[in-house]
Amino acid sequence: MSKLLDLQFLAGHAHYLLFIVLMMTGLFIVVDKTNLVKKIVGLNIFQVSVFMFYVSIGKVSGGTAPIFPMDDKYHVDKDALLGIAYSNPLPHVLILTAIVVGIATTSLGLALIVRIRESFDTIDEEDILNIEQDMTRADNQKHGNAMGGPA
Amino acid sequence: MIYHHLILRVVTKVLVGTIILFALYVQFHGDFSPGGGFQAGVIMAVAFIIYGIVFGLRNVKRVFPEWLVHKVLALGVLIYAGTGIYAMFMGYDFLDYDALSPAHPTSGQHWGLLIIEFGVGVTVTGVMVAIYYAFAGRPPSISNEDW
Amino acid sequence: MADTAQIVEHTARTFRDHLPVLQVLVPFCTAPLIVLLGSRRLAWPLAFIASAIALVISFIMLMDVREGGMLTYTMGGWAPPLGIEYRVDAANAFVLLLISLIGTVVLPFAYASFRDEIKSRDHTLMYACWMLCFTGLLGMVATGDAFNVFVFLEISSLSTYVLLAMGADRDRRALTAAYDYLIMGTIGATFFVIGLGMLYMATGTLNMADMADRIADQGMNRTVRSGFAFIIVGMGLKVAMFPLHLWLPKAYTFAPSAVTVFLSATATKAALYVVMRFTFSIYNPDFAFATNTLEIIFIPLAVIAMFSASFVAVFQTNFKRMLAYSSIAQVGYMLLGIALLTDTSLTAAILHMFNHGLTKALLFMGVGAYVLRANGSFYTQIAGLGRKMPITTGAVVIGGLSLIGVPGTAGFVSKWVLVQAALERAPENAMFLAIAVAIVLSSLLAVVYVWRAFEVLYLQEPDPNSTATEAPLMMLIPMWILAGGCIWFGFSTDLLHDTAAQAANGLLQGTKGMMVLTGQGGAH
Amino acid sequence: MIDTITNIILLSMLVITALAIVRMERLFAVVMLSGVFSLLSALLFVTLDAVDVAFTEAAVGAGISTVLLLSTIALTKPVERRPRHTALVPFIVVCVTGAALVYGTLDMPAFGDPNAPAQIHVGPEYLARTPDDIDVPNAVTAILGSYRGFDTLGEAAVVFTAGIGVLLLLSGLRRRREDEEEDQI
Repeated sequence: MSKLLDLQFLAGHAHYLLFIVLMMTGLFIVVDKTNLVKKIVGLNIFQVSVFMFYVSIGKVSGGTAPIFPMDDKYHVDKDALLGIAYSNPLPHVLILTAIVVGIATTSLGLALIVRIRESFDTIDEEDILNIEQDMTRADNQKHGNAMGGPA
Repeated sequence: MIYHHLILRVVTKVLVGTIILFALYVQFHGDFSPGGGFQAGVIMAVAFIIYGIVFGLRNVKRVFPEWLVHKVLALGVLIYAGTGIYAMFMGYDFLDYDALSPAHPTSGQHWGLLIIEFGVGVTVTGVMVAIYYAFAGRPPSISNEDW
Repeated sequence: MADTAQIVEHTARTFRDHLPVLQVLVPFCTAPLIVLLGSRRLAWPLAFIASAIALVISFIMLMDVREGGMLTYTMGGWAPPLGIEYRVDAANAFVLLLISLIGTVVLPFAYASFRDEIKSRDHTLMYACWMLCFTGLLGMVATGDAFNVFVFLEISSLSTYVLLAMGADRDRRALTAAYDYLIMGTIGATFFVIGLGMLYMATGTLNMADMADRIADQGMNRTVRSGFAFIIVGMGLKVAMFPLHLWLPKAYTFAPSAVTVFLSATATKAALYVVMRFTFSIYNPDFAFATNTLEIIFIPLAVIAMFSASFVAVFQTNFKRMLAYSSIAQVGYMLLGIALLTDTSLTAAILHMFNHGLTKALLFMGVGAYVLRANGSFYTQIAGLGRKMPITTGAVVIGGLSLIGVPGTAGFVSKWVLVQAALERAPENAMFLAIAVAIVLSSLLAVVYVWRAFEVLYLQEPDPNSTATEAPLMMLIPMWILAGGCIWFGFSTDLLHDTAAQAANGLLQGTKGMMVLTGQGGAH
Repeated sequence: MIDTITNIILLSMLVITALAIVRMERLFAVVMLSGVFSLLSALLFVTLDAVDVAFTEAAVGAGISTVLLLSTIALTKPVERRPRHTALVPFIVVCVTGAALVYGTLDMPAFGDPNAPAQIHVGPEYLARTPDDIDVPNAVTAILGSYRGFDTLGEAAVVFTAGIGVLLLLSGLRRRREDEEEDQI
């Protein structure tokens, strides 16, 4: 733990620590808030900060975006290529996939929220829990006496 | 409702064309500049969504009918997988674009990238427009005032 | 155009070489095809043919790798560290066979069950979503690339959330169950991505074999350890490991019956396979770190799961919810098999995955038949159905006996091997003897809740105005296929046991097994 | 030097936006702030040399997800109720996860370190081989489409699954004949 205190380590890892703060804010919103739409927004923040963490892995200080110079015949100009330092393109590819997965999950979550509001008439988790407890209590009354009393 | 949004209607008429043009640019310049199938698909869908918001769902459904959206949705994925299967029939590995022009492997790669980016763009456009139709089709529960 | 057109001499790939990718590709292309055609009549046949083809392919692949070989397939023709690679050895061929077998057998049942529970307007999309879930599970298990596991995990998870939510036509609580599973599943998948990011940061590669060897050289630094922890927690959510299982009872109870049948037998098994693959093939267990942590964390969790879930299952009034809780307990057995870290214990875990898959699919199919005929699965609704639906209940009895682990059924074989594994390590310290006793004791709990169901089905008077008649043939045939499977694998155990043993030592070889065999694999 | 300053500014604005989202009650403001959060992250991606990702994050994160969130709020209730439970347990869960993450960062290579494992092993091979194998200026598209093309196929399937899922949940599959009948009435 003493590593956390020396300045040189902090300078190099400040970005990661800030990304972790963002991730934890997103996770807190998801875990703490009871409004269903707010949870989806929290999930978005959690995922976007994970993407930032990923992309910061590939960053090379002094490197530029991994797009090569073009010659007039629209091919890669191989000799102009040598002098330039590039950032690592692999995390970018992974994050393009992850962003799309994020938007897919968001749209499904929101579609579920619309259906939940239409059948439960509320999008607050605590109200939904009460409604569901009443439903299970009603089930137990109706079906509980199969084996000597309800669960 | 349509008649007193005059400014919006005029601006949208101008905007929709350029948005679609920009989407096609992003689609087919994915190899040279940042961009590609996903961004192009989203931007193309945004063009339809803006038109739908301003001119109403019925008009945009006359332009891009719902059953066509659901066909386009499935077509893009099949275009992508079809390129891979074509490579398999030519004796190469799945998704090996050298198969598209065995004589010049790099031009095969160019063709491959172009086709799969197009497939992805088609699917993403279809999905985003289908999702917008699904959400816009439901009756809103709150009036415009109390946002 | 390119000046030096270097025509690379290319060895054409034969059909047999394409098998690993065809396993995932056939169901993959069926889903958009079903949506493209959009016809309700064609959806089910297409889905069934695709599952049958996938089953045949997985059987052929299993026969190829039974002797310890390994099929490799490079996507796009790029060599592993650069491109994505499929790597099929005995372990994942076995799980692929289980998933395809359950997928194919359950589809006829799904046809009859969907007609009763789902509006006919949605049937086309339901089968498309079913095929996507099937593809996601197959892709998750077959791949040899770490990030590819995440992509196909998401495909199967997203389609699972939708399939669960379609139970809302019968009970609106399916929507909240699907929503809760979506939130927990997405947090789990994001933990998996964080763990993967840390692994990528420490090793620089995404190919599992390459990653395994670089971890073996570098040894365990703190980033690799916390990456391992995040991956286990992320996949633990999908496996419904003890503290992370809260989504499972609601999800399985309110989902359409056919969906519960398919998910209960395959989804947790695929996630469990990924846990095994990461624990044994990437984090080689003979590292000091991996050994004691697995024992300290997994064993208590598994034992608690076995007892608490079985205990709660005893008091349920709904047959379907009782089976859901028993699934959590059975996952505890499999985790125990992993945590004991010996060859026989891993064989027991893999065997139990297969046997439990058959048993649980059979039991949930019985529930589906009761829901079809008695419009519910509460004990009061299915009271006395043993007399009205003798053939269905006969199959359910065989499933129940296999769930308990009565000798002569498949369930007994895997529990017996698990007890043997625990006793093998008993001389080390008394804890393992206690574990062996715990396994037997929790099986007694299983006797209680299974017997309670039998007692309701047979010894209670059916309410007079119930119109329950025998389940349709489309439901009976799959049920009796699986019931026959439970019995057959209960007696002739060598086929399954040898394959599971081969899979176990393939996994336990850890990193050395991965890179060394690359040469022998596919025809390069 | 200018890079680190812009990074620090962007990151602090991101943290402020995230904390504001935690505090906000009105959902409309929360959705707008989440759009702001996505755009700020797109800016940060540009400074981290991930131009493709910035483009996608801006188009998808700020664009489509805001539209979807707003249309969901139009179909649901706009104001959030204050949760009755205390925020202690979630806070503990978050702190434990945060501690595990910080424990993970102890052995991580420094930010932007050119000889980190990720920058030595597979990354440079992609950069070296793309001009010869695929000869496409945008290396990210080359890797996305060809080297790791199967990932992108899976990604297209994820989008396809989301599309089918929303159709199943909300509107159902439209077929040509049904549309004609619908237009007649």
